[in-house]
Amino acid sequence: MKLRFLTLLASLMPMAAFADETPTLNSGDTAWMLVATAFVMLMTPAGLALFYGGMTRSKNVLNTMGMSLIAFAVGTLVWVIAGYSIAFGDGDLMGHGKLLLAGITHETIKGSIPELLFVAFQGTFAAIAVAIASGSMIERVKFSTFTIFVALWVLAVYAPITHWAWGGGSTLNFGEMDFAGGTVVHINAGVAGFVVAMMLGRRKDYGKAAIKPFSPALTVLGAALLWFGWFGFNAGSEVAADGLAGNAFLITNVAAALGVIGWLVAEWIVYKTPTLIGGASGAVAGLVAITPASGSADTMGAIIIGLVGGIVGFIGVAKIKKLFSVDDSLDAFWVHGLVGIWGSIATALFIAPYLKADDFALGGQLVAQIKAILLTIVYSGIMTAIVFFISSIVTSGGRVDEETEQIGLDEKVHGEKVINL
Amino acid sequence: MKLRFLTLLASLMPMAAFADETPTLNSGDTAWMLVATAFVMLMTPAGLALFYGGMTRSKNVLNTMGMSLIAFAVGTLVWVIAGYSIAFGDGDLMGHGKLLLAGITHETIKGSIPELLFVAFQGTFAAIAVAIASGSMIERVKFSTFTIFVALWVLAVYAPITHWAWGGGSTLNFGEMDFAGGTVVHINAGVAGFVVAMMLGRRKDYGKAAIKPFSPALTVLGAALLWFGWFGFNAGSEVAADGLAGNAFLITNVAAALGVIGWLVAEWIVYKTPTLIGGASGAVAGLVAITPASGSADTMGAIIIGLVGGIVGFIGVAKIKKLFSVDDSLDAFWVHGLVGIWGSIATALFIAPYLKADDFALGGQLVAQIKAILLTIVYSGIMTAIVFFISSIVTSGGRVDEETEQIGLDEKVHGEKVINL
Amino acid sequence: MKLRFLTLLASLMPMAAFADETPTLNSGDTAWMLVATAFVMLMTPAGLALFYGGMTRSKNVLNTMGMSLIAFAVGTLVWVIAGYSIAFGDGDLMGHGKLLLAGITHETIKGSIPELLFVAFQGTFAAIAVAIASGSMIERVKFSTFTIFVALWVLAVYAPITHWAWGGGSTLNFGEMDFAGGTVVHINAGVAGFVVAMMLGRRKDYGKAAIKPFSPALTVLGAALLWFGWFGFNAGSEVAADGLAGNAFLITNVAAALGVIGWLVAEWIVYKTPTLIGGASGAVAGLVAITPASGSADTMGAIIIGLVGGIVGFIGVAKIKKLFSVDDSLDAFWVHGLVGIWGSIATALFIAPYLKADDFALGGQLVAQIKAILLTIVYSGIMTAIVFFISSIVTSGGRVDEETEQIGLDEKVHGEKVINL
Amino acid sequence: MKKIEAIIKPFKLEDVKDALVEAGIEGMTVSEVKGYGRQQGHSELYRGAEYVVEFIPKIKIEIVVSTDEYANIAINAINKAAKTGKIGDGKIFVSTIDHVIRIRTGEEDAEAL
Amino acid sequence: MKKIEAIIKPFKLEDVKDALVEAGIEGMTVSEVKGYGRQQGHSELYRGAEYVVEFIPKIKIEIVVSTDEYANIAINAINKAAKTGKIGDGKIFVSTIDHVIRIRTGEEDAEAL
Amino acid sequence: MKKIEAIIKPFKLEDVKDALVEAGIEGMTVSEVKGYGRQQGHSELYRGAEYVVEFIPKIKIEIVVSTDEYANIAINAINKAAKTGKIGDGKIFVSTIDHVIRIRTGEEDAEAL
Ligand SMILES: Nc1ncnc2c1ncn2[C@@H]1O[C@H](COP(=O)(O)OP(=O)(O)O)[C@@H](O)[C@H]1O
Ligand SMILES: Nc1ncnc2c1ncn2[C@@H]1O[C@H](COP(=O)(O)OP(=O)(O)O)[C@@H](O)[C@H]1O
Ligand SMILES: Nc1ncnc2c1ncn2[C@@H]1O[C@H](COP(=O)(O)OP(=O)(O)O)[C@@H](O)[C@H]1O
Repeated sequence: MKLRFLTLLASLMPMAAFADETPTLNSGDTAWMLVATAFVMLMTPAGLALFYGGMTRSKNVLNTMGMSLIAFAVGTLVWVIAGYSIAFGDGDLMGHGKLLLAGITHETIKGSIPELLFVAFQGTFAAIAVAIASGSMIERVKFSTFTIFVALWVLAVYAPITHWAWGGGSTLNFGEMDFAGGTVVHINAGVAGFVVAMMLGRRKDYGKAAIKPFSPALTVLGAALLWFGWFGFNAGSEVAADGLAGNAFLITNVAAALGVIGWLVAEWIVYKTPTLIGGASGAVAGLVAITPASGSADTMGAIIIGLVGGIVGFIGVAKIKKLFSVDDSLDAFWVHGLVGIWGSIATALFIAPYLKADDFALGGQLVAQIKAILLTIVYSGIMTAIVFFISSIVTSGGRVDEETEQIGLDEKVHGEKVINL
Repeated sequence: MKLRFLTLLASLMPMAAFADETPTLNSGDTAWMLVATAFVMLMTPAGLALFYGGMTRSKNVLNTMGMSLIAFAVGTLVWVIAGYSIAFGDGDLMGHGKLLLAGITHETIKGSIPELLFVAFQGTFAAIAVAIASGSMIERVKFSTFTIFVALWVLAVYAPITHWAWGGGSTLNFGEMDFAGGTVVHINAGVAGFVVAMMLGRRKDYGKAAIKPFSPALTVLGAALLWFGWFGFNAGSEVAADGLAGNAFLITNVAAALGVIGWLVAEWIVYKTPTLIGGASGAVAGLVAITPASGSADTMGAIIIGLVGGIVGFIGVAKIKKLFSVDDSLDAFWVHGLVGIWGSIATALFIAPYLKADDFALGGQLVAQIKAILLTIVYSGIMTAIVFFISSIVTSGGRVDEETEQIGLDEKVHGEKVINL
Repeated sequence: MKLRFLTLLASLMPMAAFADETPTLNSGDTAWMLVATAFVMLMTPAGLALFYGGMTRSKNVLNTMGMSLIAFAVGTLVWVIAGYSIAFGDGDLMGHGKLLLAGITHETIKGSIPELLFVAFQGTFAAIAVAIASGSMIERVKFSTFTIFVALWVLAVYAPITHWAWGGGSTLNFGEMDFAGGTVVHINAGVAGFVVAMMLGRRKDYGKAAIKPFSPALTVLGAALLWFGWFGFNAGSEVAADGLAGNAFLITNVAAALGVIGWLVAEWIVYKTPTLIGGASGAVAGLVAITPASGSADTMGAIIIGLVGGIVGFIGVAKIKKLFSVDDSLDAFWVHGLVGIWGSIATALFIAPYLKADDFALGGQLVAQIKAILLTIVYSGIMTAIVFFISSIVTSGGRVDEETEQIGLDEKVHGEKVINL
Repeated sequence: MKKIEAIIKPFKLEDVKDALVEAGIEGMTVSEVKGYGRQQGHSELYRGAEYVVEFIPKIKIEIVVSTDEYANIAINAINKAAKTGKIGDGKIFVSTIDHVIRIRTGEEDAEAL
Repeated sequence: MKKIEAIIKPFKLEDVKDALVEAGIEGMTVSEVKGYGRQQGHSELYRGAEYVVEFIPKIKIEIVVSTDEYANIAINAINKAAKTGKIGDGKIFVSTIDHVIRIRTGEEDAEAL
Repeated sequence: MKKIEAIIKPFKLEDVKDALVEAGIEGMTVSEVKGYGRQQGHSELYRGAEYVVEFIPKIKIEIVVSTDEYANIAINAINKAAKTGKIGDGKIFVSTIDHVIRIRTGEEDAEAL
């Protein structure tokens, strides 16, 4: 998010708008943010639902997609009720004062756009964060447990972390650079997924039976929609249609492309088999990596960040994951958490010369990045465990029974089949 | 549509642009409307095609998708030839004077955007309206009959109703609030579908054989694309990138989310089985419900409108529908007509305090809403029957032969199969 | 592309912006171009991947989709490294001076938008061009060969042709009208595909076994996404949110609709069977046809251009193709090359009265169009052959072995299956 | 014991199943197959190319019964329910089964059916 | 030679295959079928409508063995591995095969297995 | 009457069908099956995980003929057309059919074929 972020960079024209005493609406900026919000919305019930659904076994595809859908629905609801207030209300450790968007009308301006639009934009971030985490829990978590979890997690985990990074809190803000949510969204969601995967335990046949993805074609389509939506995510985080948004757009695209290349080349070297799920995952890894840097890197930086992002993602999933016994089913931690950490570090390393503040100090910035990463890991790790524990209690256990797991959640929980030929 | 609609609300800044003697183009508004039009376009050949196609039996999926495609193609053609002239030309009961867009050049401005863009925007509404109605006719209507029907219906049913609501007609405008087409598009299309379903008769095996949807996954993807496109539909109906558009965007999102929740909770209570088709249908129901209110409600209003919309949709489809013997195959009437009526009434009930005119009178407004609903039901009901009758005559009967119905329209009409493994 | 194109038309307001000494950023134009670029991006890894993937046999669908994905990834990389410099750098026969976007910062303006955004926008054109050509090579080309080919082709074929048409070269610019890339993208890609298909040879069972498309439903979805993205392609080529963009948007939509109608009617007359793949192909044909004319035609012109485009596409694929022995597998030449030629000629024939320059001379313009077409055919034909030859050498042959072709590239090359039930 | 294998038109499955159940046959196993025979497949289009689909979707029903009597009952039920009189109605094949076991209980032969 | 056809629950396939291989049976052919029997299908929902899925997914395993002894080994292996004790565990049918040929080599009967 | 069941490689279906038709066999029923045997499945990748696909796609062709002579003709035709000489070419099983009925006409046995 620009507001916080820019203080780290050389002064930029559009800052003027934010500094202005009586902010006025800019129709070009508003036009862009209307679209950017729609783009990010699409990422959850379409992009992620397909990306994840395509990698799930055919007996659980609908349940996996359903988690993205319900994450967006419930996430949106709790966001407007209290999440936005916690994240962007006044206060240091926690915001307040905007419950149910109190006091905001269609004429309230934030920066140069309507604040209600800003509410909607930020709400799509909350929803996708928890939906990303669902990838670690598939094929065994109860639908009811996950639904409760969504509500609690957005309020207790996502909103506070957002408040510290972007919302005005100062004690827990270390001056880290996180333009579009590398720490706030990706590391946070990856850690949350990992913790829940540990608590849930492994799928009965994990590591035993071959787990065949329903359809890599859906995964590719999902990744393409995520890529598309990510332009709203990253370039939209500028909250204006200006030169920095253009920069963010281009480098987002470049990093995604290099993520594809990085993952496929790694696969090709290791297995001689470049897979489509690999290409799709590489795109997402490249995008995760560039997210915090999308307001500050240049093209050359994006090439490196994306390429390494793709390779790190592959190594995480194909090698490091095996050292752990945790069944992080769709690799939310490896693709979002681990790669997110790379992205956050890289943000300090690869700043465009034309965007670097004169007094920029690499050492100090690296410390800030690491502090923010650690805070996120610790806070998200502990609080996620607590809210998932509560969610399980409320629904008498967070895991479906064995028969349901065996036969599939689509049939047993939803009474449906992903495809009837 | 803003122009008509705003007269009911407290005066709003952007009105200035409309009142202005020599309208000038605003690039921000134009940028938004270029996008909004593309969004609404996507709803028909992608969103609705998948939403409906996923619920059709595998032997008829392509035919169902083909109806959305041809609705958009033929609808677009007749719209630029004569539909726009009837809807937005001068005149009281019927517009005229803009056949083939006579007199409109790239420099003609409407409000603050090019009129040619406004033509395109409104054309996408006409096309989706008739495509929605196709959901009632699937698995038995002739492709040729439907093609003729599209042309006639857009001209004889959709365009006049639009003219009365938004196009400048006065005798048949009751001062109803319909920001984005709750009455014009949804009630209208729902009634049209129902009437044609009655005329066509039921599918041979309706109520006998199990009718398994081809793929709920496609239905979810379709619903997500509809949701995405609906931002263009509702926030685009402001025809400007301003605070009211931001308001419309946020509450559209909230109502859709609540529609999902409403439908799933209702299913869970009644059947203990939250389905994906239910979640997808709930999103659409929430969106239908908020459509007329998207220029006037606030967040709290949207929560109620969407939640009740989802529940009403479920009750319509699962309970009330059974009282009728009409085979409204994909429930166009229940999800668009019935929920549309709820939305239209709710529009008068839930107006944001900051948008309510000082002299707003609930009683009078409710009467206006009901008058508009009744006019739409009666006019659409009768004229749809007439144009469908004509379409059937022209194509020697509107229904495919028994063998085609049994074997499937995909194979017999199109010579194709939805999936070749 | 507007800059070149407009010199042929009556003077238009927005030119001012381009003529201006110190260009300033317009937030409305920038908002539109951020979106237009995202739209065109979506066309390759989603639109084309599905459009082509749906028509491929089930054993090769992922490989086909993978070619679109890698085309976008590698195309994007070489574009920012050197392609943009060749296409839009200074110079007559070839541009130079912008390797790795040297000298461009977030504050550099092109027209009224950030140049970095312009780089991204144009890069999506390069990527889709080479992805279109992949349609001629499917089910037999090596993935590695194609990857090398993408890089070489973008640099040696696409970038120079773009430079002559839009980038500032003068010797090889004949004053042709090509607003959005009818010659630059479509004829170019169609010819390239044809040449590679000739060099590769036919698939072993081409003309022998029935080649069943995996899923026409995916093809329809792909076409809908292409249609959606094409608004960015055509109306985005105005590089501004103004009246001409509105005009381009509307006529793009109309031509696509008429393409659907043209192809389906032709199929219906010849085979009595309107297919979904036909409808989807017709949409693409209509869009290809209007591309060069999208900055200059009016609605009536678009109706004719689109309708004839659909019919020409059908005749090309169903009749003329049979006269050749070349296995242009997914008809890249017939749908993009042949229809592109029709579109280029039609651009001179159907200019809106309100856009025609006073001194417009049809004869001279037709000669210019034909010269540009011929230059593209000859240059693309020869250079494509050279770069494909090099790509084959580098990868020890451009074609997979017989067993791989028989069993399918998905399993043998990627180790994956399009669908696991 | 006898095994009856019937190849029928797909849309007749419901009718045949109902007829069998009515006739007292309460177990069967069905699968999707493709048939080649006198019945001509329809032709499909793929852009310009027309091709004939030679293999036509059919359903195979397998029923194992304990006695010849039951076999006749099953055959009659299928015969009646599956018949349309048009080419492609399908065939019934009868063969001998030596032994049957019900996995759940270990029951054998007639008792297992 | 004997042919053993077993109808089993899909999720038991891996176990049954392992049991067979362990018992020395090294060739088999499986297919997806749908079964109708005592086991009640679950009911599915489609918007308002509820319908019972009468045909339940099953797996059919076919094994041809050269001797009655091998047949018994196979039957025992299947019986043990496929049993859950709940309705719908499936059935095993044994019949006689007159002749076997291995296409690759032209070997016949016992040698072909 | 004899029933010939052949398990073949999928891409050989067209050739085998042509060979059978040429040899005068005009009816057959085919289905998709998966085979387990000596032929090793390829390995597939799923992100980091590699797994071997043990069940390999095969096609099963079933042909019922009236005489042993026809059976031999069919077997020869299949043998020739399906052979690649590589592991996994498949097997042919021959068994006895007691009775055949053509549903359309009620014709029986040899006449029904
Ligand atoms: N000799 C045969 N062996 C196995 N199946 C056969 C044989 N002949 C026909 N069939 C099956 O029966 C189906 C119907 O046969 P067909 O000749 O088309 O019509 P009819 O049953 O009316 O004579 C075929 O599609 C095929 O599945
Ligand atoms: N008479 C039969 N002929 C062929 N298949 C049968 C027969 N009876 C049962 N089956 C198959 O066996 C499966 C299991 O039978 P079912 O009666 O449900 O349970 P159980 O095997 O426990 O008795 C059925 O789904 C069906 O596929
Ligand atoms: N004993 C058996 N019973 C049933 N099917 C078998 C048997 N052995 C092999 N098959 C089938 O034949 C196919 C080919 O067998 P395999 O051992 O792989 O090679 P080959 O036929 O060359 O000996 C297998 O995939 C399986 O479908």
